[in-house]
Amino acid sequence: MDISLSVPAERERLDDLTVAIAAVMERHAIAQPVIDDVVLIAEEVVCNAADYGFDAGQEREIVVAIRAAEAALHLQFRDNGRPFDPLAQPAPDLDADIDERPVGGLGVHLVRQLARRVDYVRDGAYNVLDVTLDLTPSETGDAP
Amino acid sequence: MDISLSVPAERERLDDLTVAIAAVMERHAIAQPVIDDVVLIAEEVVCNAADYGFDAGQEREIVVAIRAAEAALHLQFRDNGRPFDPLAQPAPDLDADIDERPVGGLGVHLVRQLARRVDYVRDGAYNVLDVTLDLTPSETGDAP
Amino acid sequence: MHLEIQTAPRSGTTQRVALFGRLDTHSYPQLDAELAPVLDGGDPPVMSLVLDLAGLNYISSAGIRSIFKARKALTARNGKLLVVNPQPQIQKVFDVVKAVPMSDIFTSVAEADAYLDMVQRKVVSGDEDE
Amino acid sequence: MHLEIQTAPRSGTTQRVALFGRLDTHSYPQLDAELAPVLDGGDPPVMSLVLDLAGLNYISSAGIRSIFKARKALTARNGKLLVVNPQPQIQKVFDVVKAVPMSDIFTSVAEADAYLDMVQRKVVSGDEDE
Ligand SMILES: Nc1ncnc2c1ncn2[C@@H]1O[C@H](COP(=O)(O)OP(=O)(O)O)[C@@H](O)[C@H]1O
Ligand SMILES: Nc1ncnc2c1ncn2[C@@H]1O[C@H](COP(=O)(O)OP(=O)(O)O)[C@@H](O)[C@H]1O
Repeated sequence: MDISLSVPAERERLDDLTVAIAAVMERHAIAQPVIDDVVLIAEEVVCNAADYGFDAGQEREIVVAIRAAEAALHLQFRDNGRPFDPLAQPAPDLDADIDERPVGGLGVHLVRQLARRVDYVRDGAYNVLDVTLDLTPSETGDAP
Repeated sequence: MDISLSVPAERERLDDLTVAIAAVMERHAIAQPVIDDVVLIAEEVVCNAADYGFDAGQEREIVVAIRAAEAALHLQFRDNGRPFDPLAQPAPDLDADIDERPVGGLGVHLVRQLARRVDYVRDGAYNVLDVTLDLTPSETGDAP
Repeated sequence: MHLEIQTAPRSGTTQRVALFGRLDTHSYPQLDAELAPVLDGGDPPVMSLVLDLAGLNYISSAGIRSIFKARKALTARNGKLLVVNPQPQIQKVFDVVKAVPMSDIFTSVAEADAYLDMVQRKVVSGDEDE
Repeated sequence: MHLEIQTAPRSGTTQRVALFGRLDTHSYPQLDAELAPVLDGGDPPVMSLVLDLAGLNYISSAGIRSIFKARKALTARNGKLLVVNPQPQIQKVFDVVKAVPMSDIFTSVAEADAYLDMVQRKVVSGDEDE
């Protein structure tokens, strides 16, 4: 599996992206819980880029690359939005009284928790977010 | 619908591409015969690029962009293979005695016949093939 | 293909709402709209909202936010939000963001009803803990 | 999920082969391999190959090439390749590339069999046109 998909960074394009990603992962017999995690991560990252990443009128693009290798699934998100390092965000205080907690601010936390590993770099005009997830050994990622 | 997908230009990657394309078109309620045509066109173009387009060892990439607009579906194929203009190929002589005809040479012809329109340009290091297909009016290409 | 919501007839101060499909960035406004009258109150106001998630296949942070908002509206008037039968993906997301206390998650509607009955009896007989 | 091939027991000099799924750039070698012994002959050699395409959903130029090759091998020994029940996508591709003469395409196996019987009778009674 070695495919990359690109859409305008707008909420309306999210489902084209996730439907395509899910279809490819199904073809490679990736387990449903992993597909769910990937779709969730894509939703969080793409919606954040769409909501916060761009000035009005700016050309907005986001690319997701998926690669399976060994027992890992590698996702890379690349967008041309304003510099944003999600790893520099403070984690939400989940141990605070549940009724006092803010209702939002959970997306970045979810991405970090579901992934085995997340790396961020700013590469020229691009935010590049590398997200690695675990695959069980039976998910080869190399369908016939 | 406005998505582009990129894979290494190798036969083994063809199905990832077509499965993803088909899933997106299904989401937009594109009719099955149109999906079949798009998958067929993708197979012909990608296999030709994989088989004839590259020197051994060359980095090989092919990108397919899909956009629906008005009553048309626009496909664009872009590869970094050797310059090849399919529109400059002579059409196969289909009226020759069927038993005398060569068994191959039908891929490019199929692409040209199934499309409403095909345009080719060489853009720097890239072959760019624009293929337009008809959509019936009910296929909006703009799923919710 | 997205979110379907079934709101049961109200039973006393308890309201049951069943969700099917996907609760995500596209569909959460649908849930917010459906829950608005429930959370607004009525006379007497709804005190227990039971969310039946057996048919929900997927939730994202946008969906969590909606449930969280509902929970806050209820706890502000000493009401309760209970969650029934979350599927594995939902449970996992709930766990990661601690969206609902473990003690408010039940594996069946019957179990949630029994719990609410018990709380109700405590209130009526005046021996509630707090 | 790709191509499935069912080769019926041979009946005289007629061989029926049914295809299911997709005949494309990945699966055509499977068909070539399955047809090789049929086209090689046997004693007496197969003279009529009936391809039942009712279950075939998709064909590309690679699949056409395989069928074309089979047709050539048969006509070289005055044999015939008949096609039965092509689905719309298949028929459309056949039409575009003129893969098989219209007169060799039938809408049912029974129709193809009746045609072969008729040809057979002509051959036996010696009044074939050519
Ligand atoms: N791509 C981005 N560009 C700029 N700011 C962002 C981006 N993504 C997230 N943020 C900021 O980080 C905050 C936390 O995001 P998140 O954890 O997804 O929660 P929420 O979207 O609910 O606020 C956002 O409120 C926003 O201020
Ligand atoms: N991308 C390409 N680069 C270079 N040559 C090509 C390319 N695509 C097709 N060709 C040439 O055009 C010919 C016709 O292609 P096609 O119609 O697909 O039939 P076939 O692949 O069966 O030969 C090929 O045999 C090849 O020589």
